[in-house]
Amino acid sequence: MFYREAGQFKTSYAADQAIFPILQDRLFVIAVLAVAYLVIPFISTPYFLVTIMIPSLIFCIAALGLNVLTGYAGQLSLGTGGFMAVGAYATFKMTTMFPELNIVIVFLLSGVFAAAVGVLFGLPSLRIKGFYLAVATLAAQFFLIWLFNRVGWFSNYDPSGTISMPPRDVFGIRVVGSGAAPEVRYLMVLTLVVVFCLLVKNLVRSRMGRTWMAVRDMDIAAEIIGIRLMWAKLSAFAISSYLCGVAGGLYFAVYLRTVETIAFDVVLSFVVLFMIIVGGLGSVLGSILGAFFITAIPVILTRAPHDLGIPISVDMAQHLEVIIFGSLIIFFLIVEPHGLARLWQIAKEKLRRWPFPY
Amino acid sequence: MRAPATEAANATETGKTVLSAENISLTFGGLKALRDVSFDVKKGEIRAIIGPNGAGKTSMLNCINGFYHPQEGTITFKGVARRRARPDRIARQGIARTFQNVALFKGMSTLDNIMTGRLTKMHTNFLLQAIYWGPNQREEIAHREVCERIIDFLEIEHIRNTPVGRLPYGLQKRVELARALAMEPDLLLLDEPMAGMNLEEKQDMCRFILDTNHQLGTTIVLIEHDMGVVMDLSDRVAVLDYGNLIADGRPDDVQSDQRVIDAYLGVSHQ
Amino acid sequence: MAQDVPAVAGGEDTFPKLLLRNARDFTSRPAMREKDYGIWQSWTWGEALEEVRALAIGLAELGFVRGDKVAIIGANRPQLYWTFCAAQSLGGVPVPVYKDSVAEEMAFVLDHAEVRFAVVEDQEQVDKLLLLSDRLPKLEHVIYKDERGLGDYDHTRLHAFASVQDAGRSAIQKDASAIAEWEKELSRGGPDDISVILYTSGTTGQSKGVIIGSGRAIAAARDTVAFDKLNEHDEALAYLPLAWVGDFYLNFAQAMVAGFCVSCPESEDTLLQDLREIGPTFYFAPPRIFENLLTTVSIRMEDASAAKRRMFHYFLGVARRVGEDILNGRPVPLKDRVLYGIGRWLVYEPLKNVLGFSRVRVAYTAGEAIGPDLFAFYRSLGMNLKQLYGQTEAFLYLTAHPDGQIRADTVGPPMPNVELKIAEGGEILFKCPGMFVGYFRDEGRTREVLSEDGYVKTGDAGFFDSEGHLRIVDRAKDVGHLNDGTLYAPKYIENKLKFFPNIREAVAFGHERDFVAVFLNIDLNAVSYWAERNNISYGSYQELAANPKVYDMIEQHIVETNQDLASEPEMAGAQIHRFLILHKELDPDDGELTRTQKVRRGYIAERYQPLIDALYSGATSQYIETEVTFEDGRKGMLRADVEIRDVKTFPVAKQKEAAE
Amino acid sequence: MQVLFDFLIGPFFQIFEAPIFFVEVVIGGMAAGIMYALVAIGFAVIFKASGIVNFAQGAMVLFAGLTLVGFLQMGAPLWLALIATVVVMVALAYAVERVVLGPLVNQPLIVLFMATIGLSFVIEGFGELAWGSDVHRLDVGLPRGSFFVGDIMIDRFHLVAAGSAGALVVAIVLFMQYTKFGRALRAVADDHQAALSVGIPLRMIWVITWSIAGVIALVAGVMWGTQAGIQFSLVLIAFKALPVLILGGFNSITGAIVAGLIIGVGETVFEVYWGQMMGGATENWFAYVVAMIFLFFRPQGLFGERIIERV
Repeated sequence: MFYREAGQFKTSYAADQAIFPILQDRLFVIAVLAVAYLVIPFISTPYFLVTIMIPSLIFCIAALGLNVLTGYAGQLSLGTGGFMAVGAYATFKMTTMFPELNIVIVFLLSGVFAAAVGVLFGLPSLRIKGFYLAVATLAAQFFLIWLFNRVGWFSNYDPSGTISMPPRDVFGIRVVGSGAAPEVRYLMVLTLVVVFCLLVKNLVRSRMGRTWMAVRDMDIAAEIIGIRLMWAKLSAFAISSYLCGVAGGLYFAVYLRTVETIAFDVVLSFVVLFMIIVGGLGSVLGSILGAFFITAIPVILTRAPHDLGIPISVDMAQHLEVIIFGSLIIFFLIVEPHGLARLWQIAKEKLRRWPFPY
Repeated sequence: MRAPATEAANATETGKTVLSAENISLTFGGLKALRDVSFDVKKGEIRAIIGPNGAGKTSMLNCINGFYHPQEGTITFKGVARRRARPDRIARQGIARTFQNVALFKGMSTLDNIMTGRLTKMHTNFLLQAIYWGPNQREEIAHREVCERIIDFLEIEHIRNTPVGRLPYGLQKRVELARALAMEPDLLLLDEPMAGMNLEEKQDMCRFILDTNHQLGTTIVLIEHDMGVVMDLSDRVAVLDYGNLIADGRPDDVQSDQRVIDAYLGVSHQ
Repeated sequence: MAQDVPAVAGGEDTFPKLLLRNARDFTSRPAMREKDYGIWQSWTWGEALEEVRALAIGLAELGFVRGDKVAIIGANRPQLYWTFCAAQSLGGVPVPVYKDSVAEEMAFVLDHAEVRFAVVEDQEQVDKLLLLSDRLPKLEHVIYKDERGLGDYDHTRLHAFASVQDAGRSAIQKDASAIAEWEKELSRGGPDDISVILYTSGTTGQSKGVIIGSGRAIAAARDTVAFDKLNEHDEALAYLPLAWVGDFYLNFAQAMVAGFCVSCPESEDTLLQDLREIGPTFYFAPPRIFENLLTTVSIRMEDASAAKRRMFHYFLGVARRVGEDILNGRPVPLKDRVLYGIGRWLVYEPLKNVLGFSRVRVAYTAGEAIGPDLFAFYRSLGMNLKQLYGQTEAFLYLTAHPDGQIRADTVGPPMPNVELKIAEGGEILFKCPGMFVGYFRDEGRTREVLSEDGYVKTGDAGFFDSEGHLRIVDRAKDVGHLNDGTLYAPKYIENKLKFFPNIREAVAFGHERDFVAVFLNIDLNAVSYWAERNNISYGSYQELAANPKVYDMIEQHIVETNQDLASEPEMAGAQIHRFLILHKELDPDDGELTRTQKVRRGYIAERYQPLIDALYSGATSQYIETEVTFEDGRKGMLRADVEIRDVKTFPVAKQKEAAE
Repeated sequence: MQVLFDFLIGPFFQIFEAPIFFVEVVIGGMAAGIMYALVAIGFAVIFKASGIVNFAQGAMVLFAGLTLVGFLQMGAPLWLALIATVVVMVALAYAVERVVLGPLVNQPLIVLFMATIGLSFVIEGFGELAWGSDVHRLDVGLPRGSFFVGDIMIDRFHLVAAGSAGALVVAIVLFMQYTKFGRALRAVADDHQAALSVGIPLRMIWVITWSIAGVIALVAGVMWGTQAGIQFSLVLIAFKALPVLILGGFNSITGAIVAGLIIGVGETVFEVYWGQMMGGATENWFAYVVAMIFLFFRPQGLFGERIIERV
């Protein structure tokens, strides 16, 4: 009912292939960004920023990464946690080795290490598919965690294997470490998310994205149109792990600030997997929605009871949380396998056709 | 005023050989799918392979585009002999194909499916793709234009943005052909392009195959059960039976060939 | 709008000259668009000039000379529009032909117009022409736009549009003076050139080639462009048949004068989609199309959720109640204003958007009478829909609604510079700027239509109402008189009746009788729906038609009609005194209707003689046997006692109250 | 140089120096392997019948264990608790079929796999919700302590574990061979039409398979519980069953056992002789890495059928 598409015709392929071909959508996105940048940092409490916004945004990047691999290229991975860990430890090592290096650059570089590792553990995907591959990626998960846990060098020989983020400034502003204002951290992460969303969106609507989707939908057909499966799959692993790596770095440096390897165990892999299932496989929007949804749920579940004044023990809440998590996954797989993103799509179509049903 | 098909045929008979398969033998475990089959395809002709079910027609195509690697015999394409080449290599050399049961990318729209046919011809690196604007966009648009020509050629404008999964079978086949054409192949393999189509759809498909051959000058090898179609379309017909090549020549000659008749009667009960 | 001053005041007297002007004044503004290869391919006026020039010079290369006729056959395509202009620029005459006309017809037109060239859209047309080639000795060159499937045709007399243009371009390449040459040739053109010959499929006999002079055509176009304040920022969608005066007028003449952009849809099946994408600001459609749109709207709404449906109909109700008034700036209670505001946001704007009417500034309908409800529906949505009345011989516009004085039941006052007068017997005569020069190679019939004082006979009967709006009554030849001499126009009455959804067909009688009486057919869908809601059970059309409740309802309608007629002094005398509902639906299979669903008054009159007698004998019912043909072709006898009713009539209103 | 020696040669010296110890290590590994096998068999059964990789098997082990403990804590005698637990597991199987498998029936297997991931969360959360999440001791009176064969010390419990695993396999094999259901199951494994022709509705078959898997889970639960106590870590330990399956090939029960043993022994030996040098706890990943490398060369596993792709 908000759409006025009459007269919005395309006279060039460039316009026709735009990310948001419809004027109203462009306006909406601009509005959202405006709110994210100009309103949220100033009206919301530090608690809200730190417990919801920052982690959600960080997970956006991780989900984006996994979605590239699983949603677009169709390669199921349970190694996300491991790849995020690579990013985290890379960040830690780099910033402790070269304190002068701009932290943003550090984040971006740490992704590169993750990408390399990702490609290594992606090799099996050349021979195996689906569930088998999932198990192979578990190898990455468990091996990497073990590695960082056991090899002191990674944690600068901290007895407990814990790493914590030293403070770093960008242009004289404290962005990470003790004394970094939540607003600043939020804005930095937000910017990274916006950038990566754009980049990934561009990738998936270009040759690379089509290559991945072709492999996902039918690898045999992909081969006969000249796609090199190896190249396609490994590129997906590389880019996916890169994003997970960056996310891992942020997860450690901006969100937790002090982590033990356990923070990156297999549960994290599942959480991210859930994000893209609930959010929507093969959809950038889905990654974002899923990330916020899954991050928000625990917070809400833990707060809701006492906000509603229902007496409920903490671990009771935890169990409920776990159950609701699982149920959501099943629910979405059954009801809307394409997740929140699809629901959004449907709603949008309804508005476009309004007042008609079809 | 339309040039009679025979003329076109004569014109192409003289064309030089694009692909030749010599003494191809293919076996799965014990089962012999192809027994010492030899045949060639000349430039610009429409070449039909016919034969009863399980005669090894599809296996032949699979050998040509590299799914199967015949134990014996060599396939020479554009003068280059090859053994054990991967399908994607062969695709890049200029052989495209469609499948008996459509092999489209179900998750993508018609347009994207056709665009995948251009993948091997796109070259911007992934960084440029991530940035999109600039070289990548120019490339995207250039190839989109090619695909739009093909869409127009096969008259599928109205389904341009429909996910192929939702299309009726007949149209899916057409989209698959479109994807193959997008590869601008020198040799096009069609595996039963008209299977499961109604009469009208068949006529359309015939028209498209002929137009492809006449206007784009694409060399075509096709497997088809509908005899009428084969006889109208093809310049030369090869007949397989139980993995053996039992006849090869102009449609009318083949039609009257005793062994062919036997072969068909022989399997009529199947 | 400063920009359109030149458009109105410029001195150009041929279309090619206008093209030059547009290319100069609106160089980079869009002139034409076509949905092709998935996007709207566009040409600016500058590019359009280049295309036309290349084509013209190419044609000249083929030996096209002043006075040559070129047939233009096909759907709305930029290339074909350019052909008009290219031909005119060489002093040639474009002759558009209906693309779906049968070979016979086409042969006649092409032969009669002595065309040497034909520019056609695609293989289909080429094949048609090749078929006729031996009957068209004068036809030398056939140029086709769409090369598909024509690859291996013999090209001695066949040319691809592109190749002709290329010839032209290379000629320019060879020697640039070619352009100057062409412009010189172009400038030789003047107001007395024939700008187009439009063949009208006359209701009787062979079709006539209406000659439109270029000076007059442009003069007429200028008036209307000024009248509706059209300018180069407007958008129009070209989907009407090329050969129809309307298309040439709206999408060529007016576009040339005003410099607005004309867009060509991808194909007939994508028309609605394309309409929606373009969202024209200037739109013309015959009532039929508006009717179909409304039907699809209601059908699609049927599948909506109950709540949504209620909302939808509620707000349409609001619009029907106050929409017109609000748009015409009449006082409306605040509550309604607010409601209308909400409705605009919830229903009207979205609806217009889905239909593609969001941006419409001026919309016209013409051709046949439009139902008041239908008309009101679009008006009340806030769409500036108007009616016009015109003719090929007049180069379209004779009358039209000025903004602000819109009435469903009139076609508006005469356009500026148009002289109208009503001959005794009610026939409308006109003199106007765009008036035709004559019928091509047909002196005889030209003389027929011209009155001795130089007016053109329209063949339509009508009258001016108290506000000076013209009302079309009927074809002049059908207009009759009651015995007391009052004017009686069957079609006029029938239309009024047919605007009631419940009435499918009406056949009025009264010529040389004492009063008007009518046969009716009820609309089975509408009435059966009504019957359900009023739980009336029935087995067949015949049963339903004979139902007294139905009679009551229909009687109501007729009473309303009489009221309406009474308010029009000229018509008041011809109110309906008696009516009956026929026991069967009028049916082409029984020869009662033409295949195009027009009633055959004469045949019906003799077939139902007894009923007519009964109508005038004062009987209240009449037994009749009718032979009918069933779908499967079997014949059968239908017997019925048909009820006949008298209807209340009204005294002639002195002067009519404000238009509502 | 020294490093190379330590890695490539050193350990073997150690082995030859203390063969007894080595044997004990191997036996310990076998014991662990049998445990993995117990879980793996659960996977295998379901996979055989429906092609579904039931990720929730681990959670079912935990759940079964918790339920048993729960009943015991309620003071139910062992036999009753066991029966009750079996009943619960069957009920669970039924519920799963109704709620999860039924609606997802024609979905690609990978979707079902993900669904079972969700399922494992639900089951696990539910179990802990019902029975509490702290570690439960489980003692169903299985023999503890150890005895010597020659110089080799053997843990009685390990024998029991081995015995029950063997028994389980035999039971399943018999079931498959000699019962109508069993035949149906095998039929399903081949193709669903065949299954229907046997005259048993597909959904019924699924319920049964899942029930069997439930029972297996119970046994596994008892074993693990007795050894390590019932706790969340069971779910993670169940992860180990995945590489085992891959090694063994999904639909082969013998494969599961053999692979279980290989992995068990492999990781224990590796940990004891090599792991120390690498900081220990190598058993966390050994199994997966082995599986991964193995998959690379033989995607269909030790005993699985070759995967042929039709065009």
